[in-house]
Amino acid sequence: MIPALNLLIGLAMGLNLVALGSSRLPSLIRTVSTQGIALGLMPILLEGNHWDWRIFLIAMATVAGKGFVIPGLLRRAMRAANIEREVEPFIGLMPSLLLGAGGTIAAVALASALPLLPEHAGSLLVPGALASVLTGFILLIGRAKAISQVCGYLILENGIYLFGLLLIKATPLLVEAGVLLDLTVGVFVLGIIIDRIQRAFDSLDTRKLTTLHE
Amino acid sequence: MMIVRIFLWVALAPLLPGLINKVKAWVAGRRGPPVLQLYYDLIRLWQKGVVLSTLASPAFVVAPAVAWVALACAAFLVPLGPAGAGLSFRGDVLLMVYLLALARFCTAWAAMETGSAFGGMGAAREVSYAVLSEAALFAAMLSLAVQTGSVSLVAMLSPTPGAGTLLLAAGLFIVLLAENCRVPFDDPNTHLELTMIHEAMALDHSGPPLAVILHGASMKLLLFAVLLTAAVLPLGSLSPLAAASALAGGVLLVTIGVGLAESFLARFAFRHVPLLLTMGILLCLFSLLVAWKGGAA
Amino acid sequence: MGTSARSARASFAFTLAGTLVGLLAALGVLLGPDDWEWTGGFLVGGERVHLRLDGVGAIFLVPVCVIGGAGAAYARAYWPDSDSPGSAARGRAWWNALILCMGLVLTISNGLHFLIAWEAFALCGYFLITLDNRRPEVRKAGWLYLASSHAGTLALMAFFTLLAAHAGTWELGPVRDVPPALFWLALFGFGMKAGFFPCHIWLPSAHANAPSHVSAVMSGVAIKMGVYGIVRFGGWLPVPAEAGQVVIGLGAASAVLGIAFAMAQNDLKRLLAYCSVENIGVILIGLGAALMARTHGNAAWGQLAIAGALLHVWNHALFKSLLFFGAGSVLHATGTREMSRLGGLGQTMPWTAGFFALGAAAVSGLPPLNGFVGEWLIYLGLFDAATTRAGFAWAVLPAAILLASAGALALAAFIKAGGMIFLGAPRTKPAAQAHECGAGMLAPMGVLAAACAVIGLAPGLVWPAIARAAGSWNPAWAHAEKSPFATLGPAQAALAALAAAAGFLLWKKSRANGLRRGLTWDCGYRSPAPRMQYTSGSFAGIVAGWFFRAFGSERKFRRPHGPFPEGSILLERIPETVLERLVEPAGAAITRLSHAALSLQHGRLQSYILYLVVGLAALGAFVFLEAKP
Amino acid sequence: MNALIILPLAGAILAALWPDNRTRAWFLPAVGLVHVALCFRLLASPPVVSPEAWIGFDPLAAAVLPAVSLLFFVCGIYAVPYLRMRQERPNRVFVAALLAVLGLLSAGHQARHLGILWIATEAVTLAAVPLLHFNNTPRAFEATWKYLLVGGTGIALSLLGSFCLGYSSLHGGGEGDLTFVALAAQGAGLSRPWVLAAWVLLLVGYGTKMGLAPMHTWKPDAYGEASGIVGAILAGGVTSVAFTAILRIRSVVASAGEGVAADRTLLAIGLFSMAAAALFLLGTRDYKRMLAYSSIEHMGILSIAASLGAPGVWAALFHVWSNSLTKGALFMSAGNIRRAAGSPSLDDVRGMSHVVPRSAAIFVTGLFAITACPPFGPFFSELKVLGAAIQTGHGLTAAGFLACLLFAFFGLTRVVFAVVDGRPRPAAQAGGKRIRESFGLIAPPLALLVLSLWLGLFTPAILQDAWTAAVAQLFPNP
Repeated sequence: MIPALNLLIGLAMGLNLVALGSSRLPSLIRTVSTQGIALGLMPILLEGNHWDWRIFLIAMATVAGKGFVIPGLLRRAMRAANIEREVEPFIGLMPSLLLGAGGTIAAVALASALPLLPEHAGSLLVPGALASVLTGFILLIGRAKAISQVCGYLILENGIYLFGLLLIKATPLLVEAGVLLDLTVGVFVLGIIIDRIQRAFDSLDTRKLTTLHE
Repeated sequence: MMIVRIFLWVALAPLLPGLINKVKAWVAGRRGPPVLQLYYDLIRLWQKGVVLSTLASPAFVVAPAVAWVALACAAFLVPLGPAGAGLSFRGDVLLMVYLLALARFCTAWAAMETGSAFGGMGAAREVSYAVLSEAALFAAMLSLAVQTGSVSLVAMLSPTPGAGTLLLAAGLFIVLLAENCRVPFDDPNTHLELTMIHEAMALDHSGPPLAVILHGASMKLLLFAVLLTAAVLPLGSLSPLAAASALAGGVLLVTIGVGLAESFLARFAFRHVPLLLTMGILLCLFSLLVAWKGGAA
Repeated sequence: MGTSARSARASFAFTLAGTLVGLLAALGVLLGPDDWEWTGGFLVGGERVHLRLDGVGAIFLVPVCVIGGAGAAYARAYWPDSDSPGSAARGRAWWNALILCMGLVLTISNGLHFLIAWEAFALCGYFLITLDNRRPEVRKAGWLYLASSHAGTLALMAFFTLLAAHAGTWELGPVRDVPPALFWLALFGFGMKAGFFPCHIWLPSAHANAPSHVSAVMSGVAIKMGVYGIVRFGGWLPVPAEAGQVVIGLGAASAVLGIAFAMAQNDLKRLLAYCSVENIGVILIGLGAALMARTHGNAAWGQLAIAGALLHVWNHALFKSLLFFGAGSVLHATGTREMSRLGGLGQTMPWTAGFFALGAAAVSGLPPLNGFVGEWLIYLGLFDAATTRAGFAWAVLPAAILLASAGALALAAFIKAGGMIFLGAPRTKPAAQAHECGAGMLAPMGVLAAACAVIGLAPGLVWPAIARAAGSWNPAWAHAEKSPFATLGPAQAALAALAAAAGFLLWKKSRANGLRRGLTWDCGYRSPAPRMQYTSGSFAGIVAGWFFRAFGSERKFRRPHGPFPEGSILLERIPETVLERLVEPAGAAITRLSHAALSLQHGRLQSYILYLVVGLAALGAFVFLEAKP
Repeated sequence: MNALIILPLAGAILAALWPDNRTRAWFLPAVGLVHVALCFRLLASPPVVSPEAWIGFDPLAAAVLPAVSLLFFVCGIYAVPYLRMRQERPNRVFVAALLAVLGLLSAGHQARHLGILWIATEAVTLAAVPLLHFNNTPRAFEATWKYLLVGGTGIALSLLGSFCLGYSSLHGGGEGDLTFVALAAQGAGLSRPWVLAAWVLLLVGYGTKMGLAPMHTWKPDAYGEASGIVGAILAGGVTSVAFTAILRIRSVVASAGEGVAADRTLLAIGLFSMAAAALFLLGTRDYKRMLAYSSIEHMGILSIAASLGAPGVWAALFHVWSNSLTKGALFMSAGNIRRAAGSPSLDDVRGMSHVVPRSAAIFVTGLFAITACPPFGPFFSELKVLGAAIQTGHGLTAAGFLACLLFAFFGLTRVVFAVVDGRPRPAAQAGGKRIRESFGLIAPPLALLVLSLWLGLFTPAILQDAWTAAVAQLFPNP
């Protein structure tokens, strides 16, 4: 089932570029949630023939969390702060696209330097993971709106999840632990919303979050 | 013996300024004041009353006395050829040099007492130039010590003349002129105040204290003359009589030399004074180096 | 008030008792044959407590106790609770702590505990200097002191750690198999405290701005702790071959430059502080000669040199504290330290003037006082070294000559100080209204002055102690040669007697001839005004001119010109050259760097994450480059 | 399974359910006391930990955890009067979160399994959020936001690193047993590229929590806005978890034969952190952010020490103790001063020794303690670090170390004396509240200083043995 898996990973990598290129928050969030669902399905594909409820559980949890819950929260936050677009990012859309593309190529190159187990040989897992991590960083560094940064963090985390799939058979616990990261994201978003409701912290523009400095 | 020595120093000292003035007058073709003029002055001053500045404290009168004692003791340490020194011990040379410093301290302190501008000026010049002349003096003493391998004046002042002797003589002569405020450093009988060093400090003194100061100055001159002579002439190798006469002759020579210098040289501008003194230091230093290297053989 | 008075009395009694005990212990060691030793039954910081007082330590302990007691007495009148509530009590506490810590520094013989006592002593000094921390200049001076002292302490941390690593134990004592280069580390670490040139940057401002009794103990005793360290480890460690020459060189430089700077000061206490730099230089010259002698077969002249250095430690402690007490009284009476605003205090404060004059004569190294005796020993060592004509001894020739001119400069500086402050006519109103300070301040000065005179007139008394110390510094010199003062002592006494007699007689004679009071004649000015007097600036003018380049003096001069000249100005400022030309620019550069660094902490989250990524990339590159081979 | 973890978590739940706002604060000292008692009992009689246990009070935990627990206990005592002063704020979440942090810290210190370690650290990060947010000001929110995002990124990277380490063990034929014992046992079997990748990622990840430059950026904001006790526990507890994590991982990497590279990286990042912290300290004008930079400096010291082999690690464990105790005192006294002055900035605070004399005195003493002035703990531990550097022939490292210490000293003294000395501003009293320096606010920091003093002068043998045992655990074959 490696080809099928690689298909999904390829899709995820494509979605990275879409995320980098999208200027409107709703599309960004949609991209992220799609990527989440794609990732969620992977463990099942990876297992395919013999059935393991734990793997299934992880998959479901991931699909639910990454695909629906968090995007939902993000949408709420967006509506609450009634913002639609990413305004003047620190790294423009075109540069970030190019960076992302370059990063993806570099990831493929770098991955070849790391030895793989026979059963993972030929899978795009490592390059995909690295590419997503890179994309996440680009978004985290390049975007001004808190929500887009959260999306960036989600993609970063998806990359790590992809990597985790290498270990899913051997040490499921570690991979399960990854779910905690979603919790972090949840805290971000709740934090934003709660604070948004508590005070008029408008536009979720992190450029306003620079009172603490030397 | 002791008495004779003291008599020599105290009684003969005032002769030197007189001689110098005679030489100057002779060169200038005048008759000039009698050789004993300073004696007359001293006697007259000793009987005069004292005018004391309202700002001055008793220290103003006491300081000259202390200075005189310091100079007398310094002279006491200097060996007179065959007669040796009144008191001689290891390191007495240092005591002698610092006794001169003590005298300087007292004169300068007294000069500051009256708060007169000239007092301050004279004191400032005296203590500042002393920095250079003391360095020169020490270099000279070091070279004598190195040359003779001893640190007590009696031994140091009977050197066997070496290559450095002439340099040493020249250096010491400059120091002598500077320390005794002779031309070209100062003009002892000018009264254009701005040019004075020693006189400026004595300006406000009168009566016995002034007499003591003048006598002390003459004693200092004699001291340096003896020092210079003994440092140059190999007195140790002569018979006592010859040595004594050689010493006397040397002192006379030095005195005449000073007189000639005063008649043929003009006073330097003050900014040139350090130059000349530095030259003195260098001369003494060279003699020191010669002694250091040459003696090694 | 009552309670504070009682506590003041109690603290004073405590101080006196402590210093007395210390003094007796020190004298006991110095006059007896063997050292005092005590080993505690418990560990501190994993090391057994071990105190030892040998000759060297005892020599330094004596001034600690003497000045400690005298200063405490002086402070009772100078810094009383009534004038400065709060800070007076704090001052007493820190004072006692300081004395105690210095005592410990001198007795502890374990590297770890030495570091502890050393730093504690340094901090006590800081809190004493900043007693009056409401004045910004005091805070500035205090911080400079603290910073330099900590730089020294860190060097000492390295030194003692290395020492312990090589010797295999923290216990201190003579060691043979350690690299001689360690000595340089010790020289720097202790030098920062000793304040020889150019490690003196903190010294002038700290000693000038501290309360005068603190200045006295800092200048008279505290900096000697640095000297102690150098002497101690110069004695215990195998020193490099050229150590002697280097130390002599440092000493000569400090002596001449220190006193030249002193000459140029207008602030009395700054003048005294710079003069301390000179005296440290004098001590180092002696020490350097001794080191040289020891590295070349324990020549006998080395003993004279080290003896002179140690004696000068005592002398400088005595007369410098005396002078600082005098300065304190002047400050107390007139409220200013600027000599150009003083003058004529001799009439209103005769006792202070007298004591100051004596101190001035002593610090100028004039016979028959103690200053001369110490320098005489050092000179004797240098001259003896010169007479050997040994090749390595060349360094003593310039040293002796520079020492001589430093002495002459000291004389000039103190004629200036004494003359400007106590002689002539008062230059300002406060100076005219000055009043003699009370017995509470005069008594300590009297004690110190007496000590100066005694050491000067009867140096034979102190020789055994000094010789004992020299012997314990270098066992090869333990068998003390007979006192070199045999003739000098009586000669000095005779000189004093003669001078007194002559002075008395001349005074009598002048009285007999008739003593008239009149205006200062001054070549016939009818009404000499105070403003006509020579000023401190013009007095120092000649010397300042010679050192103009070395000082990097700043000068502003507008000549009067034209038929109707308007005001002309001559301003001259002598900077603390090393500090303002070298250290402060470097500090400014580092500050700029730090502001550049802080501008990276600008609060933009995106960049923070960028730093993180950069860090990740850098570490990754580093690791894979490291790991490839 | 493990009382040290269960007890505080249970306490947290109980506190969360506790109805009364005033008495709830007492949970902190109470739980803290029991926790300390348990810790020291275990320290006195170390339990046997089976090698395959995932959580256990092993020598390394024994060497560090008691310090954290002690610090927490004292902070708990301080928290009572502190929270009484802050009656206006409901402290339900605060107290519960604080107790949870203690429990999770205990878990993190005792974690012998890569995954457990990561989970505990992550959970601590999350549990600390309400603590930072307690003051509920915009500044507090901003600080929290930065803490979360930077810290979260670091945490994510450390998970990635854990994956890499796990994969390297799989690649070396491991069965996916991720206890440190098993990983170390695999030794050279671990695949080198993966181990190195894992080392870098884990170092950066846990280094972010430790606050090593350049991952330190969240620290000044968080410490600057958090209240004194939170700062103390973050600086004394959370950082030490991250540090022990790095120590455990380093021993695995070393057993894989990459010890040299690991030590080099630790040394490099440590020196860099010290230098950066010294530069920041020279310029900062905020005495609470100053504490953050000082903490960065000390993390640098720790990682330098960790790179110096067995003696260095011993010194590092010593320094963990002295640093966290002393820092605690500094944070609390700084908190008192902050409240009295009404501003953390040098521009409008001075002469505090006349306003809050006791706190100012403690602040100054703490300053000298933390800058390695004898006879406090840090002096002895840093002397040990220096000794280790010299012993292992790292002369240049020693020199750089001392230089950084010197400049840090300049910066710290500059700030502290500007705060303490001088004439107090009238404005300062106006801005700040008139606080009574009650026993409850003074005794805890004082106690910490005394502890630091005692730690330095009379380092108890039991602790020294604990550190030695921990070193033996980390360097099985010297």
